Amino acid sequence: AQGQTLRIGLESDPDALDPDRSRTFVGRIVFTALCDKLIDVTPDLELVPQLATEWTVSEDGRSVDMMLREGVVFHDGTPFDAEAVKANIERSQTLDTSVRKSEVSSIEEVEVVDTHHVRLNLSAPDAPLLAQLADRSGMMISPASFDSDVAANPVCSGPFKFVSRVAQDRIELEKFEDYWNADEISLDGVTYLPIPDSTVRLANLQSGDLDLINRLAATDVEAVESSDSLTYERADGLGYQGITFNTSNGAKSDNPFGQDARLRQALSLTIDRNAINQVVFAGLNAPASQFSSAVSPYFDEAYPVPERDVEQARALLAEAGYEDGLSLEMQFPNMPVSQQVVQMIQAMAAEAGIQINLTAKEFATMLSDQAAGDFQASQVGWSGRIDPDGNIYGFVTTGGGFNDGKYANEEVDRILAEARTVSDLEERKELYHQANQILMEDLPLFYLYNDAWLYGVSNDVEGFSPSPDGMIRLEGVTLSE
Amino acid sequence: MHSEPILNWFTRWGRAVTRADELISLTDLTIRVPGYERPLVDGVGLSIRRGETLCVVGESGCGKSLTSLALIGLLPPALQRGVSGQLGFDGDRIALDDQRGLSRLRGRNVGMIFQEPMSSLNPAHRIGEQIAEAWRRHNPGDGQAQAVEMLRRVGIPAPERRMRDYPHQLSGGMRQRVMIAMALVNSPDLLIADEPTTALDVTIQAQILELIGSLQAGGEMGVMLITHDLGVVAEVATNVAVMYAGRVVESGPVEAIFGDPQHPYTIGLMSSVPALRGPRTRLASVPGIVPSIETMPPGCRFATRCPFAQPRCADTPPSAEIAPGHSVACHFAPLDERLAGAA
Amino acid sequence: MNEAMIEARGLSKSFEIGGGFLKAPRHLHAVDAVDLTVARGETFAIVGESGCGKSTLARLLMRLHEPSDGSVRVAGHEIARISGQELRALRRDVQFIFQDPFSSLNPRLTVARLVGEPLEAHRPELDSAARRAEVARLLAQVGLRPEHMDRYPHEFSGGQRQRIGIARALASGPKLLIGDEPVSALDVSVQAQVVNLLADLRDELGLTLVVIAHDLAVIRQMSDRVAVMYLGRIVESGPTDAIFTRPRHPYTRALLAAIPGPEGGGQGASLTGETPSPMDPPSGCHFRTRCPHAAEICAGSRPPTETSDSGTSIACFRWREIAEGGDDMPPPPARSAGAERRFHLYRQALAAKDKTDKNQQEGQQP
Amino acid sequence: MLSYIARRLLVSIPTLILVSIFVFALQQLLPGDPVLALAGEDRDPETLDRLRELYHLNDPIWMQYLRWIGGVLQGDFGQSIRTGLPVADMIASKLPVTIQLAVMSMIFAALIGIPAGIISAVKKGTITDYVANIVALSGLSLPNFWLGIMLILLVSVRWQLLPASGYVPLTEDPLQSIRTMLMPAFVLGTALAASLMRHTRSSMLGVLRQDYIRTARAKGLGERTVVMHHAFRNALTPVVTLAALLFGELIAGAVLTEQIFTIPGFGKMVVDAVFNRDYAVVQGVVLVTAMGFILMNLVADAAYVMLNPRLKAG
Amino acid sequence: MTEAATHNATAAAPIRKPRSRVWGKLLAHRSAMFGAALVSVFILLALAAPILPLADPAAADWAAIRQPPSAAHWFGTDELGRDQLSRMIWGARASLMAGVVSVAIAIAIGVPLGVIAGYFGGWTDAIISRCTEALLAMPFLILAIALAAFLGPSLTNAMIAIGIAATPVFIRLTRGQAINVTAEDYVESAHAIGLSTPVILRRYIFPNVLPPVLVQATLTVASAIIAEASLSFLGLGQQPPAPSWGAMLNVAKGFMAQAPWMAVWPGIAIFLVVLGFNLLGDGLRDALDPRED
Ligand SMILES: Nc1ncnc2c1ncn2[C@@H]1O[C@H](COP(=O)(O)OP(=O)(O)OP(=O)(O)O)[C@@H](O)[C@H]1O
Ligand SMILES: Nc1ncnc2c1ncn2[C@@H]1O[C@H](COP(=O)(O)OP(=O)(O)OP(=O)(O)O)[C@@H](O)[C@H]1O
Ligand SMILES: [Mg+2]
Ligand SMILES: [Mg+2]
Ligand code: NI
Repeated sequence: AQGQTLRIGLESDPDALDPDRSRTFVGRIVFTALCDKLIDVTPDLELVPQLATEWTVSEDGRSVDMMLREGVVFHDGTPFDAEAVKANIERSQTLDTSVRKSEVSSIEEVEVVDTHHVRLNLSAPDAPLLAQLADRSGMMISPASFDSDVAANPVCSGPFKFVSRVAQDRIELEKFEDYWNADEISLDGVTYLPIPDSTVRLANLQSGDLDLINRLAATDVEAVESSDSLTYERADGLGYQGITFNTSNGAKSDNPFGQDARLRQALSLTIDRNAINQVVFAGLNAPASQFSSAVSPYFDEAYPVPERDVEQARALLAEAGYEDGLSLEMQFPNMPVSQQVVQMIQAMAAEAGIQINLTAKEFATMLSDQAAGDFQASQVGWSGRIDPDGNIYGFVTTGGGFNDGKYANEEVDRILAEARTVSDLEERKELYHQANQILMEDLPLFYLYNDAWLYGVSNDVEGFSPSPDGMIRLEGVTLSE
Repeated sequence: MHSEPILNWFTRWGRAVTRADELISLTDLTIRVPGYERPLVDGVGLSIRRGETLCVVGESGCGKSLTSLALIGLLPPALQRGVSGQLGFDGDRIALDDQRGLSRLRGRNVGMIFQEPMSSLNPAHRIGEQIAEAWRRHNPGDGQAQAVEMLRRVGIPAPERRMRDYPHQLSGGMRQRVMIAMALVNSPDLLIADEPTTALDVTIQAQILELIGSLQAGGEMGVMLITHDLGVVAEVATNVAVMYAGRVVESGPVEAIFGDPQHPYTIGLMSSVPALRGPRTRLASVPGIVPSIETMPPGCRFATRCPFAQPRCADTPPSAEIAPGHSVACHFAPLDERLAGAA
Repeated sequence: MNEAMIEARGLSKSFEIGGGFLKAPRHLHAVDAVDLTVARGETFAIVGESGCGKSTLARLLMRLHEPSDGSVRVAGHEIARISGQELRALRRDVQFIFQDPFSSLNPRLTVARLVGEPLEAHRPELDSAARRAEVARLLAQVGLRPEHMDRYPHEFSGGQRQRIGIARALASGPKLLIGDEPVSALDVSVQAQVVNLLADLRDELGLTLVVIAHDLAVIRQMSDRVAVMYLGRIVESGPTDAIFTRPRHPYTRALLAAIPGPEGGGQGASLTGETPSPMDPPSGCHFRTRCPHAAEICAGSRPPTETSDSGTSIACFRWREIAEGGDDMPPPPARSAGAERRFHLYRQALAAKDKTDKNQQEGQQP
Repeated sequence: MLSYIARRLLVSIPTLILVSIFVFALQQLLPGDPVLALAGEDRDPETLDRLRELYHLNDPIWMQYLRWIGGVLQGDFGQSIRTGLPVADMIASKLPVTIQLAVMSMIFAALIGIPAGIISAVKKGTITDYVANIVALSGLSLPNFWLGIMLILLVSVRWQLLPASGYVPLTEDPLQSIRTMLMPAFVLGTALAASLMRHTRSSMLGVLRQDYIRTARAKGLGERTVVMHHAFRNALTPVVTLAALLFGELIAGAVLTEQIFTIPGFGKMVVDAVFNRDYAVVQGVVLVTAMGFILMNLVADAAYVMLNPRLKAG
Repeated sequence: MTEAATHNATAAAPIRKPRSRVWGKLLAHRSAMFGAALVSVFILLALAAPILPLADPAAADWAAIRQPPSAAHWFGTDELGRDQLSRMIWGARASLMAGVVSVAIAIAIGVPLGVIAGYFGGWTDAIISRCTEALLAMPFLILAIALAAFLGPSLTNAMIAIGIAATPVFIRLTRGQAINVTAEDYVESAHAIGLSTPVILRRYIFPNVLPPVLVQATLTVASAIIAEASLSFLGLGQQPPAPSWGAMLNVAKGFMAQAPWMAVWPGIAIFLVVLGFNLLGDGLRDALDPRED
């Protein structure tokens, strides 16, 4: 099959196409084709070389040596070398509008050892750093383009180069002929089209206007399966949906659920996670019990998905002094899927005597209300990161960016901080399991399910395989007439 | 019959023409409104001869306009469905519910001028075009020349230039002249003028009436002039038809109507008009108001207001010809003899 | 006491037309330096073509418009700058009858309400029962029945509505009644009813009447004195009989001449041309563009008002010359004997019927 | 005429200033922190603070307003916080899309609404009239988004006749461009068609009652000439005026239609921006829309004057 | 008194009242009656919802989600297995309420402002008119979305938002009407007899500006119902588990292919009610228009 342009339907329009400024998940999908990173991730969540061919972390964890791939050029022809890496990391650290600063804050200095060898000198051991370098912090843009408006015309070194973007309509990329791994790429180009409505997205796939759609609705899988010209692809994801409680953020935390972990436990026990998965997601997601997805090496086997147990929930309520039941305010984003999920939870909790009052909130409002502590419980989600740190640290440590309930537990803070400095897998696992144990007891937030990544794919597309990180990798993907 | 000064008056206006050929005759025009027992216009008959002017007078709402509209088939649709009667035109007979037959007369044989000069011209078209269009409809050629000529005849200065004016650029009197030009561009046999001067000032009214008179003078055109101004009637009429509540109650030559009024309504109407000269006396009005269509008495429609009314007025009075051409629909006509005792 | 009821001096009103943002408005002098005196108890008429400023003048007299210039004294009080209590007092003493009986009554109020409103405003001491009684009295005064009180205006004929309007105007007990074409919208026969009613009321209540009309016959029937207006100015004024028998101003003459019918001037259209736009009237004498007697002098300045021997005031440079050449109006045509006899019969029958009706009515009422 | 337009433009300045104030008030009204909304999954507190500082979000609102309006006066509408692109560029790139949609909808609306209005006025009180009325009102009564999705499912998915969504610039491929716009324009147009039909009808009814129509008939003109030449000409004036004003409604209607058909126009941009609290974009779009609305009012008035000889001369 | 007077008084014309004439015209207006019938049916259903033998609109049955219409569920079930018929009828309450309440809000704010602007003119008018124009210049739905987002998603807030967004139209309409009415002779006559401004506003201006407002109101009810549906479609309207047609559509749009009945019923219901109000409004307009006969 000759190379052609692949049309991909995304669920929303990416924000700034500048790795240092990008904040959206869909943005990362586009970057996957546009910008190579120092490190890549396999479907098994192992870190593998991309622009860096090998790396070693020093014994004390305070420096990382990286050997760089030779013969790589940016889309504008600028060669990729150690200076470029240095420039990029410094840009991430210093650019006014950079949102990467905290991710690379541990790097004290980028030392150019020779043209294809850099050494990152760290202020302290930073285990998640490599994972960050496998994401936007590790994306390299041509230093020659720094002075221009990067978002308007990003110049990277990925398999495809930027052609044009019409906000809210399309992002067009074309094959980069001088790509170091050009053999793997057979498409001539790729176009991303943001189409928020999943029905319309699917309709476009069905009508042949798209070749591949991201975020196929679980309930639409049946339609795709029954079609002769379409298939669907699925990968277990790292992201989750859960319910977080306000334990000590302002006056609203002063409610039974905020103050008594037993009540949170009880609520969790009333929920039939499988039923939710079946009813709302046609059984395609994975019920969740903890911050690590089952596909992650850090998954804690000790905490399987809890079975629904209304009796026990009632017992816990009684123990906490609420045998006659009590009520809880819960906010959720005003999207149909969330709405279905919380309505099911509402019905299930009612059976145990917990009356949930639902408040839908428009997403932006919900975020700020949450940050301001204006909630008792909130239905929240997270798209998932490959490193466990990214999935838990900010959520439960004191002062963490996502810790809207202001849960504070010194022990947890200590363990998670320590886990950041340990590079050995088993050792880290142990630490995260320790933290998990405390969290499962305190339950400042509990988990409902892990999103599966669902894709609708035209039969013309071959070679596409989804990954748990939700990125659409185009190596080996072909498109026939 | 009457004193000299009035006669002088009546002969002032090209009345010498006495051609006897009847131009139109309307017989038994009846207009019914769905849902009402009594017709709105009841058995109206009129006739106009070439060169003559028939004035139709009566209170507001007595059916003058409806009569004229029925004549050319332009009643509102709701009323058009309830129309019956015959129109004799130049020898042809046309049923009044035959819209087609009537529409053939419009513009060519019958020209019409309406009361409101302000709203009767299309504001979006130039006046020259509006006149020319009337010509074009019935004749070959573009009608521009004819339009200019007509404007000149109705006394509009610089007609070539005025052709390009829009109606709003003209004063009321000028517009009424344009209306007349438009109605007469095809030299119709009959001109119907429905209160053509009510909206105008006296001085302008005089100009317009004079114009109509002069356009008619010496020609063969018949004019039907609707008005409720008895002064105007006296000034221009050859014949008069007095209408009350949808019926013609009295008709005849103008001399007869003014000199020898017979119907109590005609008398009441005339005595309601204040005099311009002579001693000022209290006005003798027509008491009461016109009954509405629902409460219309079955017999003489004027009975509810008539000071002479007697029980027999419950029957429809016959229209008696008490002098040649002078008909009155009253049980007591001729009035003097019948009521002499009562007085 | 024969003091003046109304005294207007140099009364003017100009409207701003069409102006707006960044565009100077044009001025329309609807009433232009009018002098006017109306004696107590008399009926004063204003006549003129449409748009000559009659209504504006009438409105100025009761402060429905603010004058641009000049002064008005009503019963000796300057009304230019009054407000509040005094304005209310003025509104009590001076009342207005509107031209159109159909549009001048709020369609949503009952007759009792409509006639009761001025009582509410000007005689707040009346309680509602007393007010109703008063309304009944007023209705009777204008020849309506008290039973009509709870009906709405649309349930009445034009003449009856005009009566409601008159009752309303009488409610506050005015001394001066201004009628802006009170009968123009009415049919001849109804017009006669209202003309008679106004005459009766004037006699019974001793009112001063200012009546505006464009029908000269009506004016003659009703008024003691007349003012003739042309483009915002009074061109001739004086005792009614004097004006009608011996008009002096060319415009008055033309007006009378233009009246159609045997009684009219009998000269048909003696004027040519149309009324100039009040927005830019001719210089000097406004009438000169249509005047058959216009001379050079007429374009120069506004003609002064001069008094004739018959007691009329004329604003014309050439009135003396014209009057010399002109005659009095022709004598009235006689009616035929037959017509005269019938009219007599009719009047008699009417009077007889009226009497029986009245007896019946009184018999019914306890 | 020119001075009239100039005057009208001057008069619209206070309106525009008010609009700009209202839009800004909106920013104050709307809950939710733009930076937080945009932070998405990178919510480092320090970064947030820095961004707030960067976008002057900590300044008093009047200072933000003055800064913004100062920029607007120089043609600088600021930068989208979300995409980092200049708002002026974003607006410039969406304008042709929305205009194309609006024009095509208007054409649909006029093609359906005006003839239907004329027919139902002429046939007033007949079955034709009732049917025309009900059909026209159907367009108004069906929610746009519902009709839109139904059409996509039928026309694009079932019959595969037209593209389900998206946009192709007219300059790139005119045919395809029109094809993609056909359904959304139809959906939007049907709603407007009802308005146009109703107004055409009542305007025609009003005109048909006029004295000059009776005059035209009295001249002996045929019914066709009377209706088209005399009545419609005059009835058109208010309809044209209305049509111009409907463009305003169109933009509002476009909000959902663009959302459904994923057309990158104003409507979609502004809704997304509201939800993302991308104020610079909201402000820019609403201001430009308001200008468009005012311009359309002006066009409507001008059309009114042009079609009205009475006013044209004066 | 005069002869004329007494006779006249006896013969008061038995003209029918305009109000009854309006009623008569309305009753004779076929499409208006059709519209009224549509609206009444839905209003009755909405009112009768509690006493009708309906399933609990919130009772989910997870074993029977998205079932097509059947004997058990005439209109099928929704994404959580709730009875669609029951939700439709209960949802009518929210949708009709949204229409009526938001219009009531718009009238309550718009009419007094419009009357004031139209009657007093000058600066008052200039200020009110400029603001109205500015609000009108902002797209209705955008305004409603922003307001709804500001107030937070709920039916009440959606009604408030729609009401406020619809207000400028009423201000404008009332203002124009008030200017006309102020120029009426009977208002001048009220001045002439010396009535005070509040009395004139209350008795003269206000009642006479109402008829066109009434017509506009019915038409706006129609748009408001659509607007509520649109806001619900964007998730800013009625909140779960309570049903409203718009909210039902919002969910249903995700299942247009698998469970089209979920979208069809509320779509048709909205269509019928809105059509009903539109027809009614048009009929009212015709009936109130004295020129139409
Ligand atoms: N379409 C209609 N339906 C019912 N009645 C009507 C209709 N048109 C007119 N009428 C009635 O018919 C009667 C006669 O009306 P017409 O217009 O002929 O009166 P007119 O004598 O010309 O009065 P005017 O002097 O006021 O013009 C009036 O009472 C009027 O109310
Ligand atoms: N409120 C106003 N604003 C602007 N011009 C006005 C106003 N009122 C009257 N005019 C103008 O002033 C002039 C005199 O008007 P007015 O109403 O006093 O005339 P009139 O003699 O009463 O006429 P008619 O016999 O038609 O009632 C007219 O040209 C009129 O157009
Ligand atoms: Mg008539
Ligand atoms: Mg007047
Ligand atoms: Ni008497």
